[in-house]
Amino acid sequence: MAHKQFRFLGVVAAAMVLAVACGGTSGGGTPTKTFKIGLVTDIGGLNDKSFNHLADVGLEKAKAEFKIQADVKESKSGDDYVPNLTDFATKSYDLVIGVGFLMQEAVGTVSGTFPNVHFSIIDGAGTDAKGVDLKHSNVQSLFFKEQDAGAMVGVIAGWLEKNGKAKKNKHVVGAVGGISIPPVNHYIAGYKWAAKMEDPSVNVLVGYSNNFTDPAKCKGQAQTQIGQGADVIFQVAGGCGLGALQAAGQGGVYSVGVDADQKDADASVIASALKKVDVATYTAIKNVVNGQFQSGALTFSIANEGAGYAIDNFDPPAELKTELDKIQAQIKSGALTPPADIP
Amino acid sequence: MSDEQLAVDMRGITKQFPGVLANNHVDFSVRPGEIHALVGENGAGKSTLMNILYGLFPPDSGEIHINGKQAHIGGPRDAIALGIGMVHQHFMLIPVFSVGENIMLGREPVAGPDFYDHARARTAINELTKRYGLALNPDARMGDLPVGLQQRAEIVKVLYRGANILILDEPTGVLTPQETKELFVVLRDLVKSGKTIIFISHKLKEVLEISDRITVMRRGKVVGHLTTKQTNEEEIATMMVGREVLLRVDKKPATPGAVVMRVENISANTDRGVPALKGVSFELRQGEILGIAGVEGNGQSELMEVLAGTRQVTGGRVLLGDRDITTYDARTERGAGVAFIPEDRRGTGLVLSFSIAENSILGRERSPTFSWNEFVLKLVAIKEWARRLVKEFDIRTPSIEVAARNLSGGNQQKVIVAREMGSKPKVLLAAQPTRGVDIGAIEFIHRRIVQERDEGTAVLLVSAELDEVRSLSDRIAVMYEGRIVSIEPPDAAEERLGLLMTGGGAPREGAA
Amino acid sequence: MPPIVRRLAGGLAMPFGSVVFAFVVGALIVGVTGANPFSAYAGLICGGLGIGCTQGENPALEISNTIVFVIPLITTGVAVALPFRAGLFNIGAEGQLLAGSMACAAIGIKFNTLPSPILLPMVLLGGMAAGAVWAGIPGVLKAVVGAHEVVTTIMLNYVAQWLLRFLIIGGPLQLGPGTSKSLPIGDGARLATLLPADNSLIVLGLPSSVFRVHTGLLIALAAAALFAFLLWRTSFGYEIRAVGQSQKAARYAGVSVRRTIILTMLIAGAFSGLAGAIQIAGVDHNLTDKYFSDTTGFDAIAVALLGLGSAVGIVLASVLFGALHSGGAIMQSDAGISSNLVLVLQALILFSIAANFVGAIRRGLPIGRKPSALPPELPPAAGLMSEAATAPPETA
Amino acid sequence: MSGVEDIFRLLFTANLWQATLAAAVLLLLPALGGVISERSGVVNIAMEGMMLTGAFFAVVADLAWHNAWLATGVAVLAGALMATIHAVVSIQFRADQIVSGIAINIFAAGLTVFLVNRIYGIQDIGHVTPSESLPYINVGGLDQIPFVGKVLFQQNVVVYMALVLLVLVHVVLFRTRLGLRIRAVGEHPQAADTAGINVYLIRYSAVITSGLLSGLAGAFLAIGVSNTFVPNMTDGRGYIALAAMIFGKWTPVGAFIACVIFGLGEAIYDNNSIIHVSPYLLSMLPYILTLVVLAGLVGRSTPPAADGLPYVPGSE
Repeated sequence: MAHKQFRFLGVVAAAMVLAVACGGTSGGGTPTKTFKIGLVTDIGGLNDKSFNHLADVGLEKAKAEFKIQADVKESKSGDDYVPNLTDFATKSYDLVIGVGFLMQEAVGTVSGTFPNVHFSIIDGAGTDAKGVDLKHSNVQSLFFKEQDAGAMVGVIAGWLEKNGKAKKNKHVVGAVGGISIPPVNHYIAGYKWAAKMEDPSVNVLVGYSNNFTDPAKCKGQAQTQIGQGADVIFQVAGGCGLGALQAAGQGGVYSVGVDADQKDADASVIASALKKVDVATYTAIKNVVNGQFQSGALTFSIANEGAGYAIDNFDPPAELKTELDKIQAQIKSGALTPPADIP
Repeated sequence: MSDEQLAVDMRGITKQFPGVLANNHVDFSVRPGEIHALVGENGAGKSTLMNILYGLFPPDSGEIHINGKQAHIGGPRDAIALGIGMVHQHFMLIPVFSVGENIMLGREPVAGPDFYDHARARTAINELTKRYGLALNPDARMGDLPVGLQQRAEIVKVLYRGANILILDEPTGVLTPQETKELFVVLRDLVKSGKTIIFISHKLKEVLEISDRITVMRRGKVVGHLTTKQTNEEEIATMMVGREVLLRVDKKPATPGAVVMRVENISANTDRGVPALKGVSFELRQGEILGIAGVEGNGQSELMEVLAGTRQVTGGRVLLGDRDITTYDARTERGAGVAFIPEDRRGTGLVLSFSIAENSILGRERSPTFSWNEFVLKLVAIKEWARRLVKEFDIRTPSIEVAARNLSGGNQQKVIVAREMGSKPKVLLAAQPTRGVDIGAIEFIHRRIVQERDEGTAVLLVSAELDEVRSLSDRIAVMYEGRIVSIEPPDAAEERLGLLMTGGGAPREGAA
Repeated sequence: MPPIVRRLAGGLAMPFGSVVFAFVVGALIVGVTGANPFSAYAGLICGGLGIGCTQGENPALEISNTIVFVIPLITTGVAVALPFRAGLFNIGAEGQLLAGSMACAAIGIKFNTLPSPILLPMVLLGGMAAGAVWAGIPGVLKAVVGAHEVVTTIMLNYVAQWLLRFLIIGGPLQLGPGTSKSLPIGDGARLATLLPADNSLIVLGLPSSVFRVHTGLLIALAAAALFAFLLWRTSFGYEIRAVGQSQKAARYAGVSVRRTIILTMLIAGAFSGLAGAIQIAGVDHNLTDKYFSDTTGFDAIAVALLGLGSAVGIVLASVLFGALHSGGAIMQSDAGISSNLVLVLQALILFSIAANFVGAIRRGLPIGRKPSALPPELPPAAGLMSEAATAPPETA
Repeated sequence: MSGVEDIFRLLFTANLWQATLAAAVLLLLPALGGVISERSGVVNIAMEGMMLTGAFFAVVADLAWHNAWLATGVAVLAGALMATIHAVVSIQFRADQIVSGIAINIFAAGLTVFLVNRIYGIQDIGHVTPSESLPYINVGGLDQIPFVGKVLFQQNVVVYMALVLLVLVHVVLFRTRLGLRIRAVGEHPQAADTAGINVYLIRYSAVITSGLLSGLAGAFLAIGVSNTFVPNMTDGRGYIALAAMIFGKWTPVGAFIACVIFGLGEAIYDNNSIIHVSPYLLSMLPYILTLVVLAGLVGRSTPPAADGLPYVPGSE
């Protein structure tokens, strides 16, 4: 599909951009100008304990390092996306960042109106109403291969099951999703794929809480999966998923965090699948400050360390470490490609 | 006058409500062990004065002495502590609670930490009811009791709180004559056992029968202190109204014409589904006033509602001329020429927040006179109509835009009367047309009813005031327990009517 | 003072006072948490009304954005105010709006090839019908068994929410796997914007396509006018008000209370449904997940109350709430104050109106030109115990 | 049809009922609050906001003082404070109680997030350590009883508290002097007033109690179940509790049964990783059930006679 093709192009573009960035980071002339950067969250808001928050973290980091004016608008409802993006655009911001794939259409519209303003969108592209990328030359998509991150934690889960190192070892692991939408399913796809690869007998339970904000809902999902024998629970539900981590801790099984390093959320968190939205945001800003804005897709994956994993409250056996390094290298090299859709 | 002798001594009580000076330097005193009647028209300030005594409102000025000591009554709790008890006109009873719970409320016997003690409650009530001869079942559900027993429960409630001074606000308004008699027996017994009773009423006969002394109020002021034995109905009435009252309505003999409305053996239920009408039949002729006498609650209200189209029949039929209008609703009834003055002026006759103009078309808003295609209102026509009614019926108001709420009771009633008569009906149903309005308005409304009759309208009148029925009617139908027990001539003796109303006496021929 | 001025002043005092109260308390909250309330409000006013902007905002754009928010508020405000007049509390405007947007999208997608003169009325009427059904259920339940409309409408709000999710996530209207929105509606189902959606046409210094004000504005204003006409100039409006003020008196006058309740709710639902349809036809052009978080129907309650249930009041209150909504984002980016402050202000306005409102009624003060916005006899909640709760007895 | 079979099998698992009870308690506490408030004659749809406020302040306090009980106390007080606003506005100022309730809910949603922003900024509000959260307690001995042990005796401490409160509220409402007075005030405030009962005091206490209970539910949600605060984390529970209260005909036991039914729906829904029931239909179920009850198809639900009516002393 066109989508996949586009993805591929994105990877190439990203590699190029990074190559350039690595080549001469500070060679961008004399940045005496104060750059104006606007960030528009989706309805999750800054305290979503997920990607909106991480985008803000990246913005703050950039603010500390560059001479920029960083302004944030939280969208209270979907009706706010267009006016919020437009406001920054009319005020000639140097970069307007939209967070989340819910904003795709809005970014598509506003970027068309303001061809001279640079836009970045996290987890999406500037699309028309049918979800087709308009490929505006002033829009940069910041994509993530969540499946890469999902695969790495999937390796951990599968390896533990295969080697009898988990808590129950019934060859059952679980994933608790928020809503069945692409960013969520990419994670789960990689997770399931890798767990099966490590332990072909593993049963991967996938449930959806239909919610991103209520931890109790995800806790219930996780408890059910634990009741079904799952002893590694992967949360892919933002703030709601924090409940799943709690369920694991309480149920005496392992859990895996998502997006950010969720080590502190619960002692049961053995690892986190990282989607470095903060790095992506920071990178996008840095590129603009350095006069290196480039349209098209910038994809963050294991290959460019924009996605990955963290080992948290857990001391992995050497064998597992070896396995992780091996798989990571294979994904990096392209020898292994975690699927984007749940197998 | 020495203070020690007085059970209640209220001095210079003034209470101002928005727009009304309800009590204007009122002095009111009651001797211990007497039954003291407080009389006056509605709105004279009786209830306000008693509510102040019971602590429901603070007075703006004035002082209260109870048993010779100055008292500050900040709320009912204080009043109860001072031995004052009040039986309200609208009972303060909770239908879903038991009799016992209702009586105990506020002074509940407690076992353990805070448990309501049913056993002790029962004992206490039984003791009280025995002492005062007021039989009551403490375990019955209050809502299931007849009104008379509910009132009894109210009295027991007050006695249970140790009241020595009992205030009874219009206690007989809801009672049958039999129940009233029983109440009076109870009151006399209470006085014998040392209680003091304040009896609020505007029924002068009862006041003369039961009280020892009388205080008369008019427009927020006390206008007279009387000793019952030394006065009579006329004197009190004149004091109440401030002028001499025409007790008779001036009217020519009726000239009845053709039968307009024929009611054939109708039956209907109350809201609760209990039979209220058990086969009522009569005929109503052009140019006559048929009065319906009866103790309230014997089916009169339901009869009027059936005829007005707001209550369904369970049997029988109603004919207007040749048309069967049994199943007509209120709107079609009106369209057919049946006008209705409902008994509850504020509740059903008017929309209080509507202006006079708006109220003047209530029920006729879809008539061609007031709207195009039954939909778009003819505002100009409505205003003209309202102005005409205001003039013709002498409604005292600064403008037709004034909300009905802001009119006096009499003027409110006139708005209804004007609206209903103004449509030139064939049949006029008048339920309690003068209840609670001032004497001036009563006279006016009586005159207009007679005038309607003289213009050929058939009038059906229901009133709880036997005097009103007797003075207006050309024929009197007496209702008892959902039946018309007799149709009497207008000059039938009051005693005979009273007997018929309470289920005694033999019907005259022609009654159903 | 001439009476008309006095009445006008009396009518404005309460809503104006409520807004002032909210802003004062809001300023305290902002101040206590260590931020500058003045810069917060400056941002709010700039973003809402385009006045006093300091960061290069285009006033016309801010006004335009506010108007886009105002449009559905007016229509849903009417949908709340009309039942208020009948003594009914429609908390379900949100659910009815969702029903309208779902129907509009469904029709606009299904018949996307039809030309505008046919399709546009179809989607708008379809939305109205769906909203009417959604409000009709509580209407019928209230009229027939006395079920309290506050509770039933709240329940139906949730049912609509879940139905929406069903439709666009995995359901029949889903755009494609993994999306949470529908296909776009046909071009013929769209409401035109007042200015052409043209990126190259520069109006007031900006491409004209940023001015998103659409013809739905005219429909909304027409709805407000229709509401006023219906209420004050027709026998049906008279009956609605009679039922709202005194069900008994209305019944004695021959007004069918049941019929009036049901019809009132149907009409109110149609207004809400229209608001949903207008949003789809005029702004979004497809059904998206943004409706999961829509609060227009709840804001409408505040709008109806603040507007004292009158058409002009509703329009003015809608402008205020639209401006608050629109201004919140500017406040956040200009002054760094969380736009959640707007919710706090809205709540404070509500407290203040509610408290003053009934207080004023109880004290018997006339409010505004007409007797009162809410039935002064009983607050709407009193329906919990009113005669209607036990199903009004009615003659055939 | 295997979905139906699966659900049937599920009904015999202790896990399901354990989850049901936990979910039910999150609804039961606000529902009990609602029962008390409305029995005293004050309509309360503000449980959602009180609960959310409680949740927020529980986390703030626990993060500050590292003591779950102290934090619970703060949450309960925060809920009560919101309830006090509702009480003042609707009792003292005789505001429309529904409008006031809506305002509380909006106020809580806005204020909590506003404060998170102001207090924690970019750090965001953190996580509560499980050892400093409200503990899950297995009741020694009893928790080993097959089935019942798991369902009833392996729960969070708040679940036990809630069950005790359920009994307490029932006994207080229907067996004590205080309960008689609360009900009297809700049925006929004039009668209560003339009997010397302080109507305002009772109503204030009842509304504030509903805030205490909702605040406790918020604490349970935040520092018992979730160990953090997420904006709008109550997710409509206050409204479902309202439905449960009506479903239960304004009685504590009835409300509890309704909460269990709703909790069961939630628990069954939680199994969507193993059985494939339509999540949307299941989520609609509590609301549709409540509509059915309100439609009188499952017996009438009649509120206290004076529910929602402000009391004006001396009025009739």
